Amino acid sequence: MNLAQRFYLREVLSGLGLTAGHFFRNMGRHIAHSLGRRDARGAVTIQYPEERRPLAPRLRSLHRLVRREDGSPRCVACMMCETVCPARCIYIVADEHPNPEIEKVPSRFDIDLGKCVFCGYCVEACPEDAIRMDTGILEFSSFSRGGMIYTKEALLALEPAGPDGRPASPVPIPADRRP
Amino acid sequence: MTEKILTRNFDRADAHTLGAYRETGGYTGWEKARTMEPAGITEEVKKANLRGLGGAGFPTGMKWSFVPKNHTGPVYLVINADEGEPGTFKDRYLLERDPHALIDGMLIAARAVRCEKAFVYIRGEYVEPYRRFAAAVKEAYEAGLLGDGLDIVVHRGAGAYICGEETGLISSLEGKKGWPKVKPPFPAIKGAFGMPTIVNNVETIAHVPHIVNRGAAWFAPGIYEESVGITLRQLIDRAGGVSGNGRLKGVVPGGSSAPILRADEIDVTMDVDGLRNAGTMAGSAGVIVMDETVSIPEALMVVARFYAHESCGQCTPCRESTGWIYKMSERILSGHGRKEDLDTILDVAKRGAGTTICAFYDGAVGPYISYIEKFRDEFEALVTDGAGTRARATPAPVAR
Amino acid sequence: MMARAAFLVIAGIAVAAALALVLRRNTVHGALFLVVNLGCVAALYLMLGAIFLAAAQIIVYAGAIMVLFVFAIMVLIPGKEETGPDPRRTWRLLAAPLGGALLLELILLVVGRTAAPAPTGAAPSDNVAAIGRLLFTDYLLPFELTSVLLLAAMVGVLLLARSREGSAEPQGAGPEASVRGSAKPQGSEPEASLR
Amino acid sequence: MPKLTIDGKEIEVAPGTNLIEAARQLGIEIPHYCYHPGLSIAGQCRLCMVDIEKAPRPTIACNTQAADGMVVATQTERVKETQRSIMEFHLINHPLDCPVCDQAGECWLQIYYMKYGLYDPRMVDEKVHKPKAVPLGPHVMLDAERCILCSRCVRFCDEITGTGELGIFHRGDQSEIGLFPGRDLENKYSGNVVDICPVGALTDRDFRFQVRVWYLDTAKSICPGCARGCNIDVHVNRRRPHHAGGKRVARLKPRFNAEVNKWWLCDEGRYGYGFVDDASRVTTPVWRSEPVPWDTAIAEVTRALGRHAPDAVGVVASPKMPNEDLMAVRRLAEALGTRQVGFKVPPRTPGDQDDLLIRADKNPNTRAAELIGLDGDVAGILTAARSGRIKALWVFGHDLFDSAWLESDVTLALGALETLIFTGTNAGRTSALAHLVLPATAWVERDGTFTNWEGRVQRFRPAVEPLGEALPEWDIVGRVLGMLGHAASATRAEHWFVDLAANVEAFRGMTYQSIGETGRMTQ
Amino acid sequence: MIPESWYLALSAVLFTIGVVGVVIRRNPLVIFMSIELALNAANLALVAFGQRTGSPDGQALVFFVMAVAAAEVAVGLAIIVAIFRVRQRLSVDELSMMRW
Amino acid sequence: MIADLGIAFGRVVFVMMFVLNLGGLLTWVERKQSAIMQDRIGANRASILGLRLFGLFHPLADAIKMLTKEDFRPARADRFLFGLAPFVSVFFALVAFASIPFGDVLHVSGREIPLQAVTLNVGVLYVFAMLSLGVYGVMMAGWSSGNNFALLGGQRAAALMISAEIAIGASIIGVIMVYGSLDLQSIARAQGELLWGWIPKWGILTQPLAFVLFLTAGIASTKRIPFDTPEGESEIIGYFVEYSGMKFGMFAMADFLETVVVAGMTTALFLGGWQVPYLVAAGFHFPWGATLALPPLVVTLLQVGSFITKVVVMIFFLMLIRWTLPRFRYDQAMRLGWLGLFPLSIANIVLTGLVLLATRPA
Repeated sequence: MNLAQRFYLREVLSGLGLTAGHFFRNMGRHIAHSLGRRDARGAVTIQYPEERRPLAPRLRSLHRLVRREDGSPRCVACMMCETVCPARCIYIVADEHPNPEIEKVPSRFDIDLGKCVFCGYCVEACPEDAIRMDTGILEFSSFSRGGMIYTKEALLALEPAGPDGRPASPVPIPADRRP
Repeated sequence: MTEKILTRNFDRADAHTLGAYRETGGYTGWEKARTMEPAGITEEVKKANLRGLGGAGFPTGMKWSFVPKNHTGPVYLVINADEGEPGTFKDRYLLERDPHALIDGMLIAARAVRCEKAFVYIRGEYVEPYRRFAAAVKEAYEAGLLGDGLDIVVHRGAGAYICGEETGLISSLEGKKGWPKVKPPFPAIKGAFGMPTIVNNVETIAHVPHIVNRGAAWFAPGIYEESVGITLRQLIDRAGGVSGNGRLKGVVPGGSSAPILRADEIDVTMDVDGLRNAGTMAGSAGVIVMDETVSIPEALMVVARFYAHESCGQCTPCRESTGWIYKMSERILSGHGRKEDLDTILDVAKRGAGTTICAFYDGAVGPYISYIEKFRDEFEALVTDGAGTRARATPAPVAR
Repeated sequence: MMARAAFLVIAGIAVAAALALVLRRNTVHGALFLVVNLGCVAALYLMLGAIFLAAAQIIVYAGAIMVLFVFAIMVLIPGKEETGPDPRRTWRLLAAPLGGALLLELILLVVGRTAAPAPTGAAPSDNVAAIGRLLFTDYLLPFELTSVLLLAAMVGVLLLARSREGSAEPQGAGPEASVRGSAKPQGSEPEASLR
Repeated sequence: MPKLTIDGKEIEVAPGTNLIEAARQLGIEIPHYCYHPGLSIAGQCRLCMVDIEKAPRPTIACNTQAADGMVVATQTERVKETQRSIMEFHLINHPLDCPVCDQAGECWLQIYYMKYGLYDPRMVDEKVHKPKAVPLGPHVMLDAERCILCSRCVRFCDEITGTGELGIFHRGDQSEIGLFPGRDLENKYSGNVVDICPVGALTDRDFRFQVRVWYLDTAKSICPGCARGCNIDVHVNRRRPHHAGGKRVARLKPRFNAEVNKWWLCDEGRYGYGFVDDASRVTTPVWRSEPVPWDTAIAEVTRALGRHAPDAVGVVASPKMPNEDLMAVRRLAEALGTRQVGFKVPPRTPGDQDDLLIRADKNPNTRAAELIGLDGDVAGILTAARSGRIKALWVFGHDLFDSAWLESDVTLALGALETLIFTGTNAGRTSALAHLVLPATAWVERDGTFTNWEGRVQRFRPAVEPLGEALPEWDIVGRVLGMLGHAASATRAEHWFVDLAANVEAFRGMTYQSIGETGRMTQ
Repeated sequence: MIPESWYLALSAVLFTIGVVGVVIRRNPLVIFMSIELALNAANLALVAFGQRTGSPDGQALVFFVMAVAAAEVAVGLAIIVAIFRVRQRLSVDELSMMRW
Repeated sequence: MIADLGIAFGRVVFVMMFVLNLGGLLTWVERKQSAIMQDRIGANRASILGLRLFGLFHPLADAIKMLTKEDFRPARADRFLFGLAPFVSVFFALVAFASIPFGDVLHVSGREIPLQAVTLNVGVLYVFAMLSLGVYGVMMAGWSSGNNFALLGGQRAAALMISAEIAIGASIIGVIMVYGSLDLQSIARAQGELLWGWIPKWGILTQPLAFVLFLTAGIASTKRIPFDTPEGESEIIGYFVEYSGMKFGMFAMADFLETVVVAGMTTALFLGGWQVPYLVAAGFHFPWGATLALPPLVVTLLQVGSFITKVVVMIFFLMLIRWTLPRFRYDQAMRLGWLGLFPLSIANIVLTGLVLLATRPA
């Protein structure tokens, strides 16, 4: 580098020019927007809770347990998901089913979302297509660890997201936040 | 025209009685055998090269000689009258028309193997043969032929094809499930009730008195009811030609297990070698003739159903592939076949062959393969045409 | 009156800060008290009309010298204060009467001269220009000597602060050099990246 | 001694050895389902095909006896192709429900499919349907669809127990295992059919759905159920504590020992581990109904034992205690100087016995207690206690009420004591009366040795961590000995065994190493 | 107007404190700072005297004092740091040797 | 007397309010400007009664948050200095603005009111002195936290500020030489002169090199990006790691105030201070001869407006730099200060002296 280059002044100025250009262009759009030009948008930001981006169909959101026609879980408590889960956040307890054609059922199926890493392995591993991560629900939080544990009943009550990716069932309220 | 040996009395209405049998030279063989050493009898039968006529064609004399010489316990003679092969009725005629010929042969055979108790295992469906034979045994007891040195127990089967297999028959005789036994040990060493046991076909034993009577030299190959030099076509013609529409489609020359012959292949002699050269076998020599109205896929399905039903279920290859092939053949017939099914049947059939305890499956393989290989166009028409002759309302169920 | 009151307040703070410097064990606190003291002296300079000196006092003393001190103290692990037994405690205690005597002597000296002539006039209003003119005329030689002294000091400090094993390591000059001297010498990567 | 070659390696085997066993001795695996060394040969699965030189086609190895000069190949293309075909036949009607099958993970269909199958499935037709989830007896559940009709279970019931409850019914691909009419699979060894079932057709009703087998850890152990000392594997679940209701010991499986139990284990032993995770377990030292730290408890024991004349102190050891602990008790008795030591408590009902495994003596270590010299008169001790001649009594393991003695006698005897110390795994009526209750580890929580009825010393190993603060008895006794002023150097059970081997003639020369996996006979 | 004697008195007090500090403290840094304190007191006196005479000479002198003090501090601190690096302790009583 | 005091008080209050409010507003400006530069929207959620006002309430919300947060003090901290440090920082940043003039003299009812918080004939030195004392706040904070990382951060900050101030001082000297005064007011006035009759004699034109050097060093002394190695908020850990609540806020505040001071100093020294081109006391006096008479009050308002505008533009520029350039490594910053800015400043002085000598009217 020659001496002039080592001063960086030109590069610094061109950098400043770039950012300043962005600033003034966006500022102009903001002003135009506030003056009534609705199509002028100075920012690419989404106003999250009010505006939502469409979710990708493959997005992994809150789990749900798929139901049979009679409403019972499709899950046969084979423990594949529990075994494959790298976070060990799935807790299944198996029980005998009165119908000998159905080998077993989960008497308990808890997911500790406080531990879950949303890898989707459970969905991959499930031989019965009994667990899916397609609810579109992304907001679940709790004030306690216990509140992050979702039970079989809660997971069974969830519906898949609509075609636009919006949740079709209400966001489950953790136990410790119920009135 | 050759001399009739076994069927010589069939025309007499009272052929099944002791009197009639004696009249035609009955029990002279036995009389002669009583004077012979047991080993001598065996030697004679060996020399005569009497082959088992149940289908496998094992030399009878050799079988007898397998009985351990130093054995001290009882030795059993079991007569296999469980004639289950579809299309075969030869033993039935013997039992019905000439039961004393069997008893005569049994007496000689028992002497040869030093047996004091013999069993006759009669197919459960053979009601009249059983009655006739049981009556003959009673006559023989009354005449003093039996009871003195040999007892005969007549046992009725319960309708299982596999009990025609000698070890399956022994199992059944022992009161067990009619499952063939693993060999070794062979029955001649350790058979029924753990004792040396000789199992022979009815027809085989019925030959024995004649061999003893006339000597081994007389019983040379070629002395049969009909000359074995006759071709299959001549045989069919003599039997009155092809029934139905009269146009021949195929012939199964030796019971259902024998591979089928197409109409253009029937100019073969009916001897063992001739049939073997034609790719089939003499088997029990019951000939099944099919005219052109017969659908070979349907025939295969019927045969497959028979084998699937009759497999004892002991060996895995037989148990599973007979059922599988039946399902496939039925599916093909119903118009839901897939192109690869034909090759799958051929492959499955070939793979299972020779891996089982008994020869049942090997027998089943013959029709499986030959039907498809020789009439493949018929099968392919069903497969490619989709809905064939008997369209099924619901699609074939597939694997869960 | 207000001026006297202001003087008394400032002088009180100055003395208190000076005492705190000497008596407090915590060196960092001491240094900061010295800064307070210096600030007070600068305020007194202001009252005396020496505006330039006041600014210089703050910039040089408080802003540079004392920063250096504080820097050094902080780098030298402030936990290591004067601890442990003091074998010369009695000797040191002698300082109190001695100091008292010195103070007495000085006060006497000052009081003895109170009869001196009154101030001849107010301080020059723009004393910055006056001092500047003085420095570059009458005191030009000392001024230049001072700069030589400073240069010598700078060279000396660089020599002292340079790490022993590092032979020709280029180091930044100035106060930070004495601090960084305790740290590992700068590698040559930054230079390389600048080229 | 026939000498044969298998896969190029020569071996000499005993006459009558079949090819599977001969190959096994060479470390060559020949896959099989129906063959079991403890049962007769059925030759049904047809999987154990090998190529024998000069034979026209592959032959089953299980029914072929090794003959001199035989040349056997297990890896020829023909054999592999045949094995692949047989695997396909085995699986065409087998339900693909591995995820819900309890056998998954230890299923020979899975294992052999991966090793010898790996074909492209061609079966598209409906599989054969058979009864599912049929209880065969108190311990065994049948899923006939999964059955591959190897007939091992049938042969077991025919040949080993001689009870013959099971048979194979129907024929062809409709064949299925079943009970003979009016029978239940309730012989004393019914659990073994689950072990020998190579697939998931017969499952253990006790273990079903409790834990997936891949969560289990295994430790070699000895069944404490009777004096036979059957070799077992203890399967414990330490990775998924929420499974099986928190039970740590998931099941016991027999471990082959030709000299003791062969491949088998009786149901009483197999299902007798329930006390390990029972709610009645004692988990912390209790002194006068208050949980106390071990140091306090040991100090109290020492004080209670030390303040009486030697013969005013009684010790009732237990034949359920391992050798090491019995040796420690002997040392304790010597240290106390008491002669009031015994271990035999007559059971309320005499135990049953048969010719196969089950022994009438339901204690695993009676023989050792006799050899170590603890065989005193327990009834006499109780009498002495009742009359006040014994002030302090230390009872190990026994619930004295669960005996042939009159309950009133026991109550009076124990009630007359100044101090009753109970050491054991589970609480009972004796521990309820005890002033000090010291929790002992169950046998699966520690290591040690048992001496079976014929004098075979066998080693068992820890499978799980001790529950709560429980300690092995040797440690408890050792601590007390330490407090009494004796050098307490034992920090492992093995140290006590060294003491035992050095000082008890019958055990002379034994070490844990020399005991090995199959045990060693006492002299 | 404040009598300059006040300044001188303050200067005297500060100077005394500085001197006492030099004597009683062991930490070379504190001693150093005490010296600065004394220098400052002297400066104050100089300015006060300069005020009295009305000439800026006193201030010029103070300026030089400051410069010298800066140089002194820089060198002195460097020496102290160098010593500390070797000794890991700071006490003038232990610095009786000429080399380290 | 009372009136004088009142006027003096008013001047001080005006400057303080100006600087403080601007500093507070800067937290909003920083967020909003960066957001707009980066195609974002920026803080806009805080609302009062649904009124959001482009996020203008966020500084308020911040203040409330910081005041109500736990004021945590580490166990090993030096209690006194830990509490004092943020105040020292804010104080010196705040008082530095005192001598910067924001207008010419205002004549009100016969009085001459200098539009400057404090009239000081060494104004430049004063600002310089105050900035150099700001180091103490940083060092005290770093040392008193009882945390080695904080101490190291403090050391970094002090070293950086010192090296920056050396460069600041040296670069200002050129300006002082050109305008011949240490008084910021007279420097500002002198910049109203016209070069060759039509070019305003602003510092940026007479001392372009000094302008660049001063601006660079000024940014460095505020410890903001690209010279934020002392703080390195998210990754390096600075001298105020241990601070929370309002004390933390005061350090941030000091940074913003210093930004305002640097902008003010740049304006006063290089951008003509309160000067409006061609505006003299009587009104506009354009070089081509046209004039526009204006009442004195309007002139003063124009001057004050000009000053404020220039400061705001400078702040915008400083923010622009802050959101554009990447951070210097610590050694790079030091190297820049000592081997770049300082020698160049000296060169600038020499050059200026030579030019002045050459152009001195004989």
